[in-house]
Amino acid sequence: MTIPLGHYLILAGIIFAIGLAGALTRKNAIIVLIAIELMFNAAILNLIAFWHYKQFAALTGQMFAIFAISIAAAESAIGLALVIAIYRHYKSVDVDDIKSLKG
Amino acid sequence: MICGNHILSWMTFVPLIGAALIGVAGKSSARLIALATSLVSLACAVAVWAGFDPGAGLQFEERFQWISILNIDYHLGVDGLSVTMVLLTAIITPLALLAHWNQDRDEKLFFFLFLLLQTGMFGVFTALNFFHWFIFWELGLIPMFFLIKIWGAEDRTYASFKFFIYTLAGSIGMLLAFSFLYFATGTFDMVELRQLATSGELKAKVAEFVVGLNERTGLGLTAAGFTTALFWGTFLGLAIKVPLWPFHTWLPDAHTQAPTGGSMVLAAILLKMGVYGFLRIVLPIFPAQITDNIQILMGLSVASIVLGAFAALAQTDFKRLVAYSSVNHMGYAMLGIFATAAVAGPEYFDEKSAALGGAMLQMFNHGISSAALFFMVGCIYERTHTRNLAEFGGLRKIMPIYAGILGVSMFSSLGLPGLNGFVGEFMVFKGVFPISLFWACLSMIGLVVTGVFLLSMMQKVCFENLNEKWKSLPDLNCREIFIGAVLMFFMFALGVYPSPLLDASNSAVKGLVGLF
Amino acid sequence: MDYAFWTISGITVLGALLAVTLRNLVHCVLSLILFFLGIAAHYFLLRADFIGAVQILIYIGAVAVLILFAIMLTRNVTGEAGPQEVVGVKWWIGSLCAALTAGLISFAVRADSVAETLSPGPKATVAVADIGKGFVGNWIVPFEAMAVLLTAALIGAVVIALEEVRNRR
Amino acid sequence: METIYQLIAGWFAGKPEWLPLAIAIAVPILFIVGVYPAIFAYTTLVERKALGRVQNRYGPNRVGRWGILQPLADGLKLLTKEDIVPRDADKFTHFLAPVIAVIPSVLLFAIVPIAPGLVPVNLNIGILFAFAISTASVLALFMGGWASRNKFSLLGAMRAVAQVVSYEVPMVLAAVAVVMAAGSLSTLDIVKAQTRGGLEIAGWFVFQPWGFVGFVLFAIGAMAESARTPFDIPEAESEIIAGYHTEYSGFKFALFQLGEYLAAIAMAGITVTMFLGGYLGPGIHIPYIGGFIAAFWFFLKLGCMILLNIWIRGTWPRVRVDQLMGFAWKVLLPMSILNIAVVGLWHFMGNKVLAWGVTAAILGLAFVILAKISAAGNIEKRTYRYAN
Amino acid sequence: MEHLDHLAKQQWLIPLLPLVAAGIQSLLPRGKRKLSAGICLLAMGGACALALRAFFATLGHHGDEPVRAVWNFTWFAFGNTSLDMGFILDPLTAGMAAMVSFVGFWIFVNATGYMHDDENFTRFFCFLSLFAAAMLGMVISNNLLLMFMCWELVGLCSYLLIGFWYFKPSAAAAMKKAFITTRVGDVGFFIGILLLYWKTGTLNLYTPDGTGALQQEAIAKLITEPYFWGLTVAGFIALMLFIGAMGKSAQFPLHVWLPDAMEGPTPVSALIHAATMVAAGVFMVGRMFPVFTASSADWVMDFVMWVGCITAVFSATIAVAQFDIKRVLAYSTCSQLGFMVMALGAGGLSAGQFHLLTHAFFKALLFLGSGCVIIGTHHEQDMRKMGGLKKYMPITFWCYFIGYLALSGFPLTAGFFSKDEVLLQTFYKNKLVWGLATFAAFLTAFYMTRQMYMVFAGMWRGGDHGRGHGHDDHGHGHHGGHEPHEVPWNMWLPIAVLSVFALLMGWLGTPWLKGNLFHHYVAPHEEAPHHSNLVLWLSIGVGLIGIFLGWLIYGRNTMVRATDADPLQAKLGGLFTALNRKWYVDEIYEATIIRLTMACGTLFRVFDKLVIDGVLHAIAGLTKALSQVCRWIGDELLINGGFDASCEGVRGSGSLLSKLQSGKVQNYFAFLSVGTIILVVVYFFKQ
Repeated sequence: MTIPLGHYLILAGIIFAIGLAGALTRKNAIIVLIAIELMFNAAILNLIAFWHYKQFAALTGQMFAIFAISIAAAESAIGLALVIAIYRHYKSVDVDDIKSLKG
Repeated sequence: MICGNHILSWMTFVPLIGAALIGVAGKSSARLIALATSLVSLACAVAVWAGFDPGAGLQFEERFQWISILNIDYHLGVDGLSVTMVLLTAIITPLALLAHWNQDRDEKLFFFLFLLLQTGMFGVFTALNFFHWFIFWELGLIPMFFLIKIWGAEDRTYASFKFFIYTLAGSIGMLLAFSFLYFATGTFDMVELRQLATSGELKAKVAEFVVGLNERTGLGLTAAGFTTALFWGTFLGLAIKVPLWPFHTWLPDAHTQAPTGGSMVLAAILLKMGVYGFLRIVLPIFPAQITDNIQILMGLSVASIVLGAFAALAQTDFKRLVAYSSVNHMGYAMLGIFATAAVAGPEYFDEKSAALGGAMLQMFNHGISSAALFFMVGCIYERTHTRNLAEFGGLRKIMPIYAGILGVSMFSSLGLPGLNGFVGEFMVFKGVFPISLFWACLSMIGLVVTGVFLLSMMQKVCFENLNEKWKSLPDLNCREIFIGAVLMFFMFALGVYPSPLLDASNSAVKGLVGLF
Repeated sequence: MDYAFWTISGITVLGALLAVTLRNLVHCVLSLILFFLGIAAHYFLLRADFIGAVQILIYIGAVAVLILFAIMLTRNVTGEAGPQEVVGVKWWIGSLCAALTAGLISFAVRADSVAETLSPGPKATVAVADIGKGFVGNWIVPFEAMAVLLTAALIGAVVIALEEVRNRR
Repeated sequence: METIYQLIAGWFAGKPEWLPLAIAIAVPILFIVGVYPAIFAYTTLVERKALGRVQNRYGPNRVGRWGILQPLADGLKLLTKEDIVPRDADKFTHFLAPVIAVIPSVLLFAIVPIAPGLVPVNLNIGILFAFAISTASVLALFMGGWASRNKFSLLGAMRAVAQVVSYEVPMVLAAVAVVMAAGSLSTLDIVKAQTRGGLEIAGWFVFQPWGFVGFVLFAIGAMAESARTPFDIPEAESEIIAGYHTEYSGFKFALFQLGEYLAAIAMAGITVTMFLGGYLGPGIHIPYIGGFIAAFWFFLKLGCMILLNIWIRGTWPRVRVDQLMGFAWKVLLPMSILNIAVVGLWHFMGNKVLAWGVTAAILGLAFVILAKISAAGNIEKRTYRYAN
Repeated sequence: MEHLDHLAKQQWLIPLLPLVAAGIQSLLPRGKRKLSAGICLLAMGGACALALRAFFATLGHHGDEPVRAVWNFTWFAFGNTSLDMGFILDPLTAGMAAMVSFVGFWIFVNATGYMHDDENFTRFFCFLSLFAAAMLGMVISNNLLLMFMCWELVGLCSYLLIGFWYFKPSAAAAMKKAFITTRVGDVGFFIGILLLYWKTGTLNLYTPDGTGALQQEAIAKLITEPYFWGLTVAGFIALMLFIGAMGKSAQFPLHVWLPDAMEGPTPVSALIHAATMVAAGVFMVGRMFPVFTASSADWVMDFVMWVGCITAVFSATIAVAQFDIKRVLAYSTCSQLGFMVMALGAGGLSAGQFHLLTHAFFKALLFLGSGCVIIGTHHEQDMRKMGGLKKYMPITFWCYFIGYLALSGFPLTAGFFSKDEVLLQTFYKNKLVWGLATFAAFLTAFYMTRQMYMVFAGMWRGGDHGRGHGHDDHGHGHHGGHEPHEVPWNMWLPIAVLSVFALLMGWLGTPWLKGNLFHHYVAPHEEAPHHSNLVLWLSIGVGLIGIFLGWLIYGRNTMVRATDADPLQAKLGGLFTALNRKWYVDEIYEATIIRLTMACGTLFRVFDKLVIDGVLHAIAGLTKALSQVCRWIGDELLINGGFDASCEGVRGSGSLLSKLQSGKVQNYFAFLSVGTIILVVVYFFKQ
């Protein structure tokens, strides 16, 4: 039990960075979504870690995590539905192809 | 009661909620929502009617500060003057909606506007503060403009703009007059203004204001002249709405071009807003000015009656004819109202009450019978797409129910005893006759000519030879019969037993008569 | 427990890395599942059993499956015929951003003495029943809001995904 | 685990601290790994015999008396068969899939109590854990189907995933009812909650209206989850050969079978635990042998559930894909949601006799209505185009 | 009297029965003819029974105080007062109600035959019942307003029934004409009511406490105040009321609608336009007699008398030259109404009312008889195409003959006695009027003889008439050329019954039995005129001369062909044409009043269009023009110019910036990330 809180935070940071990199670089929309899930999970991991280290008796951390997970689930459902809809429309899941909003 | 003390607010704003619902609902449910909403309003109005105590003054009052810096309250209430109008509005609107049950073009917008209109109408009849009274007054204008503009007949653009701009121009005079009154007295509240006017403080305050105005502007105004100007400003706004001759020419155009339900509401309720304004505002606040100009005013009323009837006689357009009949009928109501102010003193108290009560009754009656007539015109227009009287004829053979309802409505409008129109006219004449024999006898010409043009209309539409073109026209369907039946019920009921309406308005009428 | 932490962290980071770098989409998802498992394991380690179970139930049982379905529905059945990945400007910018983020977070955490030294509190877990009571107690409003959100998401997802099917009919 | 630890902790006084712990951990693992696969093995035999009876034939009777050694022979055969991997297959995943298929199934047994206090791991999130784990089993099916590079396999895999995900929902909701009634997620607590007035039978949840409905829902869900007939759409041989394990042979195939059967048995165990009173039965409180009697009851009930499964498999036709999904979403789901509400009603009604009647009436009515609705328009008169 | 009070309270039941019947009829489907007729006859019979009960209750009171019972109630309240209504039972009412319901009942019976083939049978009976209800309501009302309301409703029914065959343009025009013409009179009536209301404060005619409008107190008030045209208020009110009566009872200037009203079905003509409704005016004058006679200084009564006299002579002359069987009777009705009015004007309430009663019976008889003739000859109305019907329709002929005798004033028939009474009344009032009236009586006998000969004598001329003259008005398909036939029993029975009354009713008012019974009944306080042999013999004489002259011209050599000219035409020449065209009254009206009205209409319509709208459009145009000027100078030049330039600048910079918007989500995300990183870095290094 010598792992300090900082380790978890850095772990979450690394995962977040990996997710960010994926989201910024990959062209496949589904991968982008996966990357976003990574970032979500990193954030939730932080929540649990803080709960574990700071607010042990209180429920807040867990509650927050549960809500975050629910939101993430909803987000991914909508996101994937969008991807499918976009695919039907553009016949592509390449995020670079989807640029109708170009100014 | 669920609505508690806010039943008037509920009644007024439920249509607004309904309008919002229509905004988010689907096309097919728009009409259901609209009908349901107006029925809710009707239920509120019936509750108000049922709970209305004829002996008491203002009831169901709601009052709280709204814009405190301007001393403007949100003030609602009904008394004998408005309760019948509220009931009329609540009855006519669902029927007008039903008349458009099969509306198939932009129905969402249509019903939305209709409900907005209903809110405006209710608002005018319940508001006791000029500020939001005026808002509602204009709110009644805008939806109607669009109703005419979008769903009107062939000349709708002209008619709608004429209607809108004319009425708006009138309103401006009224607004100006009230702004000055506000500057002089510091209140927009009609009840307070009435009290001020009764106690004579208004006169003093206006005089004070005029002195101040003269100092600031260097004009040489007199208090009396200034008040008279205010009176004419208000008069203009209301007279255009009524409409009094010669401000009436928007009416035939607007009525003719409006869609059926629009015409129904326009004739049945919007015109009443003007008359109601006279009762609510002009009589209590400007009694002296009316009395000063009484011959002009009565002359205009009689001109409305006689000239309106004559003009109707020369019409070839079915709807226009009915529209002119509205000018004619509103003339009776105005005659009754002005008769109240024609002589001072308590001598003719009963006659004045008869005239004013008759005017109130006439307003309600005209609401019922003109709605029925316009609805009848709408029914036939929907089937034939023409309003030219010359093209009809003999419709009674193929459409007996239509002819029956048209006949009853026509006779109601004509003032046949036993139907509602008669009692109101009789009472107006009963009151006016002793007060002003000259104008009463002159307006009798109108009685005859009214008969002539209505009967000619009936003859041209329902009798004589059937135009072969219309051989296979269907008779009214159940929905239309229902609308007609409801209106006919009121015609018969009020013709035989007008007591409820008269009793409801009697104390308010006596109060108004007592001002002179 | 140190070993457990390091092992699980390694698996987690590996899973995450593979998930965003592999060419084959299905492999990506499988790596993602690995990552999810790692996170769940972290939760168990942090004595948040319920969250761990929920993590598995939702992420592996639902989200991963959903992604798989999405992959299948976008016709890249094999997961290989996706867009061609290029190492271009975008790649560089993205990587740089990610590296900077990681660096900044590390820097921040390192600089913060509390985070670096704080040790876990007393060894106890939160009973599931308490969470349940929390849902219908203090957190009732967010809970209901969440319910609405999920319902909306469900309907929304169905509508978005079904739109063209309906049009076709 | 804790029970064993407490039991044996005294014996090892003075010995290293980790030893009793290690033993306490090892015993359940060994039990699970040893006993349940044996049950699996003989389940296959019983199944084949029973199916034979159903189909009016003998079933295996050559290897040993009554074919008693048949499972052993099967195992040997499979072990010695050639392991074929398709050329285009994703080899790693292809290999991984059967392994992963077994793991969740085995993990499921961790929360199934077989006697008072005797559960491999007494998790306070027990049931939730079971569902979390069982969801993971779909991954194996998907991996296997996808890695094979065979369109039938993939179809089977997708069917499996869709089916499992769909049936998971009513199943979880049916379990929620039980959890609500018991007030705990822990399996031990759930079993304990099923005693009433000192009687070990009367309190079984299955004897209450909502419990019965929940039982039926859960049993159906479990059956679909483990892809058994009549829900064996993912491996419907007449449509898609053998579904996701078309391209598997030898021991990998055996592992798939093992995983599937273990999952079915574990689900049966959970069903027993949640609805049929688990190990509860007359005589479990007798000193010394009470625990064994309890285990006996548990395994008896387990056997009955397995036999029920087999019976259904032998006698029911396979459902169509659209019927399958429609059934899950349109019948099971509303019923299970209603069931949850009914449990609440049950909980808050004081008079349980009255509550029994009322809840039974509500559920019965709902069932009738749902049956009417789902029957309406769905059933067409069948035309025998060629037979006439 | 208590019994009378009790009955007065039940008076409303009399009109209620037909009203209920009308209500039921209006909802009956078209096919239910038998049910419909049954209900109506039942209701009418019931009403008749009630009316007779009331009638008999009023008999036999010979005390000094008038036989009168009233029952009043409040209709509605306004101001501090209320409007009351009431019903009355007195001899006038009772006699009239009994007559209306009795004659009405038999006309109903006849109508079942006459309307037998009409598709709107139920509708017809609905209107007819409504009419009966309204008429009875008018009769029993103790309130001028209620009377006016029923009066108008009676008019409405007349309107509806005249236009019963609304698809005929002539019927449609006639219905409108009837309504509007009577409405002109009604305005006078209305003014009279208002004036009475104003001056007396009540519209109830009689009240138990003596405050009624016709009672001493009110009348005394009315005669003290002088009013217009040398009249007292009472006189003026009477004048106005009489104008109403003129409209309803078709007196001279307003008589034009009655002949046209013959467009309606014949039972309608009999019931409404001969027996009852047209008598309403006479009845009303009788009812309001106290007001008419209130002030002896007024010339109203003379006016009434002269109007009646002129109408009597004027219409009689027209009747001489008509060919339509119903029109002859219609003008005859006008003429007889003139007699009644004349009698009233001469101060003979009982004479007028008596003539009203007898006339109702024999004119109803004649109209129903003409209806029988029309049916018997298959809807033929032109007398020139009849002839010889005595042979074909004996029952009808004999009944008609009795009616003819009564109308011609043949001695000892009903008409003889009543007409004699009228002549006697005028004889003492004004000799000139008496002379004219006698002349009218002569004409009556003459034109009726003419009609009898044309219709019943000679030979059947229906077979050879030219198609061009066909009067196929009823749209029933033409049966011309068929032999005429006798009518069914339900048509001849009523005329048979009525003929009995036409023959014998006069004995009620004969001066020869112990005083004039009717006079004592209706107006016990009125002084009966002395009997005058001169009047009596002259009256008999002119009647016989008229008949003789008729025989001379028409009886000696009857018409042979339908196209033959009228023998009288040759003798009178242009005068005959003028008579035939009704003295061109309609044409004069057409040229003056109607044209004036329409011109007014057009004028005001055009006034609206041109002047009022013109002013409006001018204002609108001016505003528009002003706005155009503002637009050109202010907006277009200055504001728009400057604004456009700045807009261009904004647009240019915008297009530059829009390059940043690539539409790719990852770019945005990258911006976001970079921005965040920069912010965080800045945050760190700021600390």
